[in-house]
Amino acid sequence: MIRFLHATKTYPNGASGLKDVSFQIPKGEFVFLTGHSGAGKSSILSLIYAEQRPTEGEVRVSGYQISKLGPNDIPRLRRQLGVVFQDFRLLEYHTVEENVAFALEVTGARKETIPNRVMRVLTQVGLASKARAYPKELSGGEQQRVAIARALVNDPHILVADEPTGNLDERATRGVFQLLREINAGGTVVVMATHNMELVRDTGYRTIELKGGRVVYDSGVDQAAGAES
Amino acid sequence: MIRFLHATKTYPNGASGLKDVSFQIPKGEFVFLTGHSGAGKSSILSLIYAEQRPTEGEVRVSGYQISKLGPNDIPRLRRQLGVVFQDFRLLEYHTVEENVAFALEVTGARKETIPNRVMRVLTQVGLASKARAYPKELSGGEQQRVAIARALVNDPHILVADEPTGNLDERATRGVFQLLREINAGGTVVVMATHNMELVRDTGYRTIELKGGRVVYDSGVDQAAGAES
Amino acid sequence: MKHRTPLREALMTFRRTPLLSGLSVASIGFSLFTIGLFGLVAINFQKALQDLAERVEVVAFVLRGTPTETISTASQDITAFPEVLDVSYVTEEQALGRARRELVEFREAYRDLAVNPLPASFEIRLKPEARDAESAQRVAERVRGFPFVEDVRYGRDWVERLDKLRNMAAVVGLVIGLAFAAVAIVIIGVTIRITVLQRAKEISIMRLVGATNRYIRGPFLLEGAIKGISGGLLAIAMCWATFTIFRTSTTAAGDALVFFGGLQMLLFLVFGTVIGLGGSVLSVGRQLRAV
Amino acid sequence: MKHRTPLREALMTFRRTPLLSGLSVASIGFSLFTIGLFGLVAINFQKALQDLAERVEVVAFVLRGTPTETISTASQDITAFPEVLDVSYVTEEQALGRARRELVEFREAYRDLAVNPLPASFEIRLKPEARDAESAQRVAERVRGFPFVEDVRYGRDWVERLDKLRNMAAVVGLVIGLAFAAVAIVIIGVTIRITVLQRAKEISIMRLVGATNRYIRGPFLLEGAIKGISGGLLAIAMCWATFTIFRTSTTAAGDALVFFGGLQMLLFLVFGTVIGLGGSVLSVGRQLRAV
Ligand SMILES: Nc1ncnc2c1ncn2[C@@H]1O[C@H](COP(=O)(O)OP(=O)(O)OP(=O)(O)O)[C@@H](O)[C@H]1O
Ligand SMILES: Nc1ncnc2c1ncn2[C@@H]1O[C@H](COP(=O)(O)OP(=O)(O)OP(=O)(O)O)[C@@H](O)[C@H]1O
Ligand SMILES: [Mg+2]
Ligand SMILES: [Mg+2]
Repeated sequence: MIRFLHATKTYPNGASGLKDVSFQIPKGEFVFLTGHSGAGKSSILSLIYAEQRPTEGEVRVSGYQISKLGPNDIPRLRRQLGVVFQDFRLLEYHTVEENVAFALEVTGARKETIPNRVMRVLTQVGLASKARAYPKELSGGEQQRVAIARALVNDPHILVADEPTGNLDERATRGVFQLLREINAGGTVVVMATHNMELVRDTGYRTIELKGGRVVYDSGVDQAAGAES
Repeated sequence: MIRFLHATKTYPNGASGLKDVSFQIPKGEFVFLTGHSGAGKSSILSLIYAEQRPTEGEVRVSGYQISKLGPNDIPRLRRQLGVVFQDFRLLEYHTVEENVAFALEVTGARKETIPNRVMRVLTQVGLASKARAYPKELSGGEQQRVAIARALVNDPHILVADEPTGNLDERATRGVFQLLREINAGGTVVVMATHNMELVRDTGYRTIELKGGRVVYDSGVDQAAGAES
Repeated sequence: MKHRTPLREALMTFRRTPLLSGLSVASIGFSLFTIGLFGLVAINFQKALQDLAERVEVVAFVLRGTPTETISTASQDITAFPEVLDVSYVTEEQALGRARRELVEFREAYRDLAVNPLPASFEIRLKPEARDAESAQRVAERVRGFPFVEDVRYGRDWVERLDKLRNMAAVVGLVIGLAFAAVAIVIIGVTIRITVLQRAKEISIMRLVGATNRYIRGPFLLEGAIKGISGGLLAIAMCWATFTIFRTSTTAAGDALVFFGGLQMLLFLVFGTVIGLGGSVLSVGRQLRAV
Repeated sequence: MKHRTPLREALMTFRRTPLLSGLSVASIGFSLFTIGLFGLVAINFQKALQDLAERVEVVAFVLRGTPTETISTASQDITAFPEVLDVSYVTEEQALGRARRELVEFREAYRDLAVNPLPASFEIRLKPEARDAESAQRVAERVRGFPFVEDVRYGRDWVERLDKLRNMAAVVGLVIGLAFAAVAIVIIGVTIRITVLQRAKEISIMRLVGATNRYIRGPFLLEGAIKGISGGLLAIAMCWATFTIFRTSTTAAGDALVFFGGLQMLLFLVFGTVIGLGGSVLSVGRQLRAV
């Protein structure tokens, strides 16, 4: 589903985001991205949802080559993805339910089904009572859960979650993680960047660790092979 | 230094932030605010730095009564505080060093001393190399550390930190926490909202737990007395 | 939850950001008001010129003693000229009476005359489209051909000056009109661009969630069109107010002033709408490419 | 790291948000351009009226046979009138020569005259400030008092019409000028308000970090003033360009056209600056109260 091949990302201001990163994530996998602050986790995710393009190397996501996406390919790719952004990125002039519904509408879902699906997913993240509120009327953790609900609502093929529990308490963290496991059980690839090492250690899912923009550990492959491929 | 007396906060849209909250924080104390997402932690903090005013009851901070602040009192109060906002609130058109320096300039610090103090605090949070970058060129954790640096730079009497380690890895979390302890050791009151229960358990500082906008536990006082006062 | 349609979404914008929307409409409205003011001045000036042109007249003095039948036949002949609107015959007595009434200075002189020195004349008014120096001269030449016509006058100087004034007014009107229109278009474009910049973040989020450009553009275009048409209405209202105030404050010439006709106002609205729409297409397009 | 001063901060804004700043300046510039265009039309129209007014002249016809000494004394007397600019004496022969030259239609008639029917005359030009119906009449009355003066003419109708035209032009100019100025002020205000709204978040963050209102306001005011003055310069440049294009394209009347003087241009810049500054004061003030 996802394949990085010697991918390098250097930002316009000269800062280095990623250096020669290679890995492969097959269908159905659940992968943690870990590493210190500034290691490159968000950079990897932004290449997957094509906000950034690699400066060198190749990134392939569900058949699309990111560096060669045409203007019409971008929406097509993104509709197969669900993304939880580290900074949430909610539409500030739209209510919670409109924010979630929007992600569903752009996929061309049948209008009649939308309100039900939106309420179901809001209930799953515990925000049914806040459906009519605007993002700035929510607490930090509530905003984060809206972002999670939006990413889940269209049953994506790939779910990309950037630090999705950073503003959540332990109970809410467990709840959200349970949701991710369920959607993964349904066949969705989940890539989750996190600092919550407890979660990483407890679950035993594949972990890719970054340091200074390089992959320094990948529990999914023999380390030597990972460096070579 | 800080005193809440039957403080209630109901937001304009009818949502209830706090209900009849009373507690007192003397000089020099370090206090954790805990509670589920949406419990009211940020609401308490925003009353302290006077972004919000209580709808009922009284809030006193370093001699000022929040509900009766005049237009000139607000900047005066805020210059005694350092605030780490949950959503960072960095000036997006200013560099990292300008963001930090700004908080120092408004206090009327001597111009010659500013660059040194700014670089010192940026070094403390590990961001000296990013001094010339703009906020949107930083990773999530780096932005959070800029927010922390800005709160620390003017040696505040009261430091208010809302989930200051939500986007940080374990090592960075320990580093930031160490900084907060040091500034507390110098006599500054620190009020920190957090979901990191490990930190709360390990350190044994006073903890105020909120639930649905009410104080349900306060390790600093006899619980019955807390409810009464 | 209501379904999202471009129209509902566009209307919601006005409720979500009332101040910004109101300011944009005001800005568009005032820009169009500028054009409207200029337009009012222009059409009133044009009308004044037309009023002047109505006085373009060819006068043919008739030899003393021309028989009445000749006169009436000639009158019919002249009326049949393609340039001529109508012809009236002024007898010698009528001419004298008029001179006594109108030329106060000569009243004394004419009072005691034994013989009427004034000739009879045809006064020939021209059709609106023929009120220029060339046509007047053509008519004058033909009339001069009648054997009983002693002399023909049509104030050549005056007609020629009117011609020049008309050409001049047309050029000035066109140049200044275009300049004002350009100014309005630029200001409106700037306004719409600023409001789109204001929402750059929203647009980029929509793109990140998988919306196609067409899908994002829809509500913006409608919003632009609505702003344009509202601005147009505002401008017409302001023009009307200015016009009314001006007319009542200048009692003398005020009554002669004219306002836009229905078609002109419609054109105005269409212009506003097209600019609102066009501005949105351009500035949203830029934003979509940028993200 | 450089120290933060209001000026540096204001200038940085232009580098940080070049598009938005550029658009604001453009919007201010084009609004002022509107006023400028109107101003150009107004001053040129005024000049045309002045040129016309120069022809206001009182002519006193002198009785045949008045002695030369009387003429020259009278000439000096008349020149001493407060309204009079200068006086020239036209002899009978000069009058006839002029008639032959200028009145082509009468050439035939005057060719074979034995006696010159034309009288000699004083041609009296008035001072610029006295070129109105009232002064002309006053001069005419006084001159009529000389025993050797046969008749006085000053084209009463014509002067009165000029007077009316002047008053009319002044009223129209004032009303329309004020309307245009109002439009420009509103558009500029809107523009500045929009750019402040754009930065509402920055302003609120500054407040939260403990900045006083005065401290926040400084750079915004300077920025507004800089935008205003830049807009003014832009407007003057555009006026000049339009003026030049217009003058070269209308060869006939073009040479007579005038542009603004230095003082007028300075006034224009001051106007732009004041509006830029005023707009910032108002809109930043609102924002500061809102947070
Ligand atoms: N838009 C950008 N422009 C310039 N540099 C950037 C940009 N985004 C990220 N960087 C830099 O690239 C490096 C990696 O950033 P990235 O956001 O991938 O880190 P991260 O692993 O997500 O960190 P965190 O845990 O703090 O979110 C950092 O040093 C950061 O400063
Ligand atoms: N500006 C606002 N307008 C309306 N309701 C608000 C506003 N801010 C907060 N609330 C509501 O008040 C309650 C308390 O919010 P608060 O931000 O204090 O929670 P919190 O404890 O900080 O949560 P978190 O850990 O998620 O940040 C929540 O239910 C929230 O929806
Ligand atoms: Mg990140
Ligand atoms: Mg909070």
